[in-house]
Amino acid sequence: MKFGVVIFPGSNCDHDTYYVLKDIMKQETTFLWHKEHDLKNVDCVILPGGFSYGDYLRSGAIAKFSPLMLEVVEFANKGGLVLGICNGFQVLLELGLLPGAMLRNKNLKFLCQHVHIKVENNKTLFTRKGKKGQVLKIPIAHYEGNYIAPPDTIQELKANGQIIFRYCDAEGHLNEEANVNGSLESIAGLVNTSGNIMGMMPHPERASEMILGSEDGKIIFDSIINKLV
Amino acid sequence: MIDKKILDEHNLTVEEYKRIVQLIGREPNITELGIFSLMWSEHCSYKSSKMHLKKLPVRGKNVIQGPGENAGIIDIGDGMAIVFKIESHNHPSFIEPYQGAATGAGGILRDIFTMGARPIALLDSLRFGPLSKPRNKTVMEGVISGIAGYGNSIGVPTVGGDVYFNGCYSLNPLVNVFCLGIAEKDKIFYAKAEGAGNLVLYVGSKTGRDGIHGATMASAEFGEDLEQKRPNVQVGDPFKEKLLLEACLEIMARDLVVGIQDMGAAGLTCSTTEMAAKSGSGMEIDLDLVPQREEGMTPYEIMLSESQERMLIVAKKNKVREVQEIFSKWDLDAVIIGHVSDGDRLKVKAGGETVVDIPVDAVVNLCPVYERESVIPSYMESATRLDPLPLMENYDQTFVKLLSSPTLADKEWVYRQYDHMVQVNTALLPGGDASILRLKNKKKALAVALDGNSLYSYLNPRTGGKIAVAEACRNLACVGARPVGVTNCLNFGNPEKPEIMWQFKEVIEGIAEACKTFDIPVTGGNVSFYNDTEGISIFPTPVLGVVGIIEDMNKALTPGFQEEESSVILLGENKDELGASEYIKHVFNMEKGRPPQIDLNKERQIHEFCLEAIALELIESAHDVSEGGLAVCLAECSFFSRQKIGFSLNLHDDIPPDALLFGETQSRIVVTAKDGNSKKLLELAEKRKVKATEMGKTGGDRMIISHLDKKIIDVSINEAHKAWKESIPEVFRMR
Amino acid sequence: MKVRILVSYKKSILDPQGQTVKNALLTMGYNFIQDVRQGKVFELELEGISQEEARKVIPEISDKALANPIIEKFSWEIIE
Amino acid sequence: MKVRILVSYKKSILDPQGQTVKNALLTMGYNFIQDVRQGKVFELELEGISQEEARKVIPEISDKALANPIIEKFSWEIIE
Ligand SMILES: Nc1ncnc2c1ncn2[C@@H]1O[C@H](COP(=O)(O)OP(=O)(O)O)[C@@H](O)[C@H]1O
Ligand SMILES: [Mg+2]
Repeated sequence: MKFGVVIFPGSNCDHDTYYVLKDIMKQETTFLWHKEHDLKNVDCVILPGGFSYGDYLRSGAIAKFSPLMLEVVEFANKGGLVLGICNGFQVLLELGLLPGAMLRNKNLKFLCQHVHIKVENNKTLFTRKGKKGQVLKIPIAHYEGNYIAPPDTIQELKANGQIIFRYCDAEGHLNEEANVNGSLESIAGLVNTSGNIMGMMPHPERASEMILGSEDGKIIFDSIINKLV
Repeated sequence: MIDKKILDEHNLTVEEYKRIVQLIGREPNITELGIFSLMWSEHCSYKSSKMHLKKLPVRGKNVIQGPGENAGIIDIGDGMAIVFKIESHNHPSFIEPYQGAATGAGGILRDIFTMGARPIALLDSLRFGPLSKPRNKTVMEGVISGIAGYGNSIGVPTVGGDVYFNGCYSLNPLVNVFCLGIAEKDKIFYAKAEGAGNLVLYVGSKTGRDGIHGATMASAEFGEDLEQKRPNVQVGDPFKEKLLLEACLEIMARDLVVGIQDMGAAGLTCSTTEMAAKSGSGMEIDLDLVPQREEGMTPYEIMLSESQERMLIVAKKNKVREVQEIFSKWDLDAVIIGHVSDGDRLKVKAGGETVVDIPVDAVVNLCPVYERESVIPSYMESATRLDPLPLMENYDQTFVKLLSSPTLADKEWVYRQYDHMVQVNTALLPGGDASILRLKNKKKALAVALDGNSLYSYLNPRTGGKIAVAEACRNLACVGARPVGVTNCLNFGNPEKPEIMWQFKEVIEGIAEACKTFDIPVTGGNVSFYNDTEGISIFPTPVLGVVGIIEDMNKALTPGFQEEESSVILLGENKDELGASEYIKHVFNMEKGRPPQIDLNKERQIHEFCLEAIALELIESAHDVSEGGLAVCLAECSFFSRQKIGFSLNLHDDIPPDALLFGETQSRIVVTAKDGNSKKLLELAEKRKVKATEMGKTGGDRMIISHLDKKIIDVSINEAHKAWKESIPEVFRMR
Repeated sequence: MKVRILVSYKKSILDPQGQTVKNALLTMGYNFIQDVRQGKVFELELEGISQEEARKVIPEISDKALANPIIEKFSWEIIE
Repeated sequence: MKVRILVSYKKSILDPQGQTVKNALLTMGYNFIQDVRQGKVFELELEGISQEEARKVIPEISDKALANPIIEKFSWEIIE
């Protein structure tokens, strides 16, 4: 399975994601430069975390105009696998590949901490290695992760099972305190209707080795990899 | 022409001016005067501190670069080197907390990647006035979001630091930022400008009228006329710096660079003159070629501007194209502004005319050095006297109250705003004694700690200096790391006041003695004088940053209790020392007494013992006793344990209970050991002549301390934890 | 030509930043403050483009880049 | 009464956000863009205060709370 990790100016989890895919998950992995028009035949495109273009306008707002995004959109529309992590999720929202938008965290501060998220739907290419209702411990690190979408969109998301992860407490209960950034419906991760594009705020690449406190993030990478096995 | 008024504006004395005239053989023009004023400012020339800094030990077998470059470098084996340094950004952070702190982080990051190292960690040492004053809250909130704003964006984790609160920082907060980078040992770059004919490239942001006279501002006291002296504080651009970082590391990896220097305080002036002086070369630049953000800038302004996110690069002529291509890939311009020349002069042209022509050596190296007068401060005698304090029946309430003192309380509110995990190396998250950074695919790991208690230094500067080093090293020992190098940031008042100079001398001598005893080289640092506002000086505040190596990452320890029924053992000795403690400060509102004494050899023995016990896997947790004393140390061991394990201890020391619980006697570490190991540990301690006392056992959900069989503390963990955890967030809670 | 574009959250979206400013001002004693909304302002300097063209292109730029239509609205004017 | 306050960096201060937006717009082909400055806008709803009082208090609020006069400037108007 070949992964491509996109580098935007200001991406800063690009190396982390590359390292985990290559050294921990032992997958063929390559960087994709935002100015090029070449996806290098990858099977899965990852839009990594960071501050593309400083997030100066809005998170992800400028990255969506990168030349490479034309190819990414085409790839995605043809059913290619795309995973957006944190800033990558924000780019997917800006691109309209996933519905909704992000507001500042409810306490108006950047938040970096381990959180728990619950697998709401394990029948996707990104979560098939997890169990429904399973609680994963994965860190978040963002300023704008407070998910919002119009009520009818939320209805659709629910009806289609597009909500993949929700913030919860260690026991898997949803509550206001566990929903650290204030997201609607405690949403931490989404897929599109065809199930080939996922965005998530937590960083699975930061939870792929026990030395960093959790390996739960590997479930996501394992799910993706298993697709072609 | 140049008169006394102009000299005053440039913070130069008449004698210094005479020396300039003598050195260049004529009267300088205003641009040249500006250049001298910057480079001869306290901030750049270290004219008041140089004589004393010489006392610090700088040699060691693994030192690749000691003081004198942008950062210090230590060889850590396997072809790798660590590059680290700490810097202050105190004045700007008071004027504009967010941008002041942000550009502070930006500056120290540049110092590290300028040398060819990828920054892997930031730590910040912060000092604020009490949070009861709204202004102090605003400053703290701004400073923390500023560091977060810069560090998070550029993708370097802020993995630790410290925060203290004291009235002396109300008008003069301290913001010291430490950065650690990793480089290949044989790919290190210096601020050199060798080889006549090589080209000088300017990269990064355009030059504006930013912070003109920032360095001279950092060299003068703030007074009522603050308003006028207020310079343009710079606005940081972490995005631009991220591009600079990647582009610089890329050209360095490809070996296209002769020398490189960031433009921090003193901008083009500093980078051109220093690079030339270090290589015994000259340099010629043309200011018309310098990218400018504003119109009509004079040569004076361009040379003195402190615009951020800029670098000066010297490249071989035939490599310039390649350098420019790489910068352009990262959307940056690299503009040729001049060349290296034979001789020893900096020649600057503007509008076709020569506007500066001066010998670089005079600018960089020939600033007068002062041995300023020093005298023992008059406060010392009365401040170090402490009358006996009333004893209490039990200390439950006092203990909980002390845990909520902002200086001791949980700092998660702070570090949660910092991305402390990016780069996936942070093996021990902030909150513990030292931060641990694993090295990918290596058994070895790095540990870093910052320390500096200014109340100790106020009441006994020499001891304060020693303790700052000792405590940082003790923190490293607790996680299993051996110190390999030290950097330090010395924050003091106005050195022209003899009492301040005395504090400074004493602190340095204390630091020097400790570093010698522990056998660790000082590889660099920073001095920040003139931390006074309206005539009031801050407490002398040395901040020590120590980096250590953990040989086997799998053996690294954390402070939290690991399981129930383990023996809780104290390494070291309890003494009757309550002076300068957080207890008397927070509970009795006094900043008095003698700070704890320290025997450096004993201290070292304790560190060695702790390291040995860790290597032999005899202990399962370790936490050092510092501010708040033994009781607070133990509480933290419970708070840091995953299951919030309590303890029940009985102490037999023949000292009053308040000193026993809250005294800050040095050279103590609390460790835990499983049943089978505790005996072995005690035996080993006896062999090593280290005092070790089994105090009791972990377990339960209460924290119980008895003294001579009488309970003096019995508190539920939940209650104590809440006080500790909620104290700072409570202050900032949104209404 | 100089154009000013104001971008702010739609009415239906809670504006916590504005709320925080409001609370701060109330704490400072400005108790006549009923509400605060915070937004962004962009000032664009244009050259080589007519007013008419600007009238077409500014809404386009705003809609495509400066504002996120899911949560934000914008207004604009030519100021010079 | 409704008041609008615009806060932006002084002209001499670097505006990284504006610069980045400008570059993005240029890359998108809007090459008539000479400069972009980005700032903040606050809309305050006031009650129980006269226009005259507002004229005194709004600059005060702006100076003290909404802008840092060292790097920022502000302007304001009554819009309703
Ligand atoms: N307290 C100190 N201890 C040891 N070295 C110091 C200290 N303060 C400054 N130095 C050294 O003096 C040199 C000049 O420092 P500085 O002017 O701050 O460098 P820069 O401006 O490049 O950051 C540096 O090499 C620094 O490490
Ligand atoms: Mg430097």
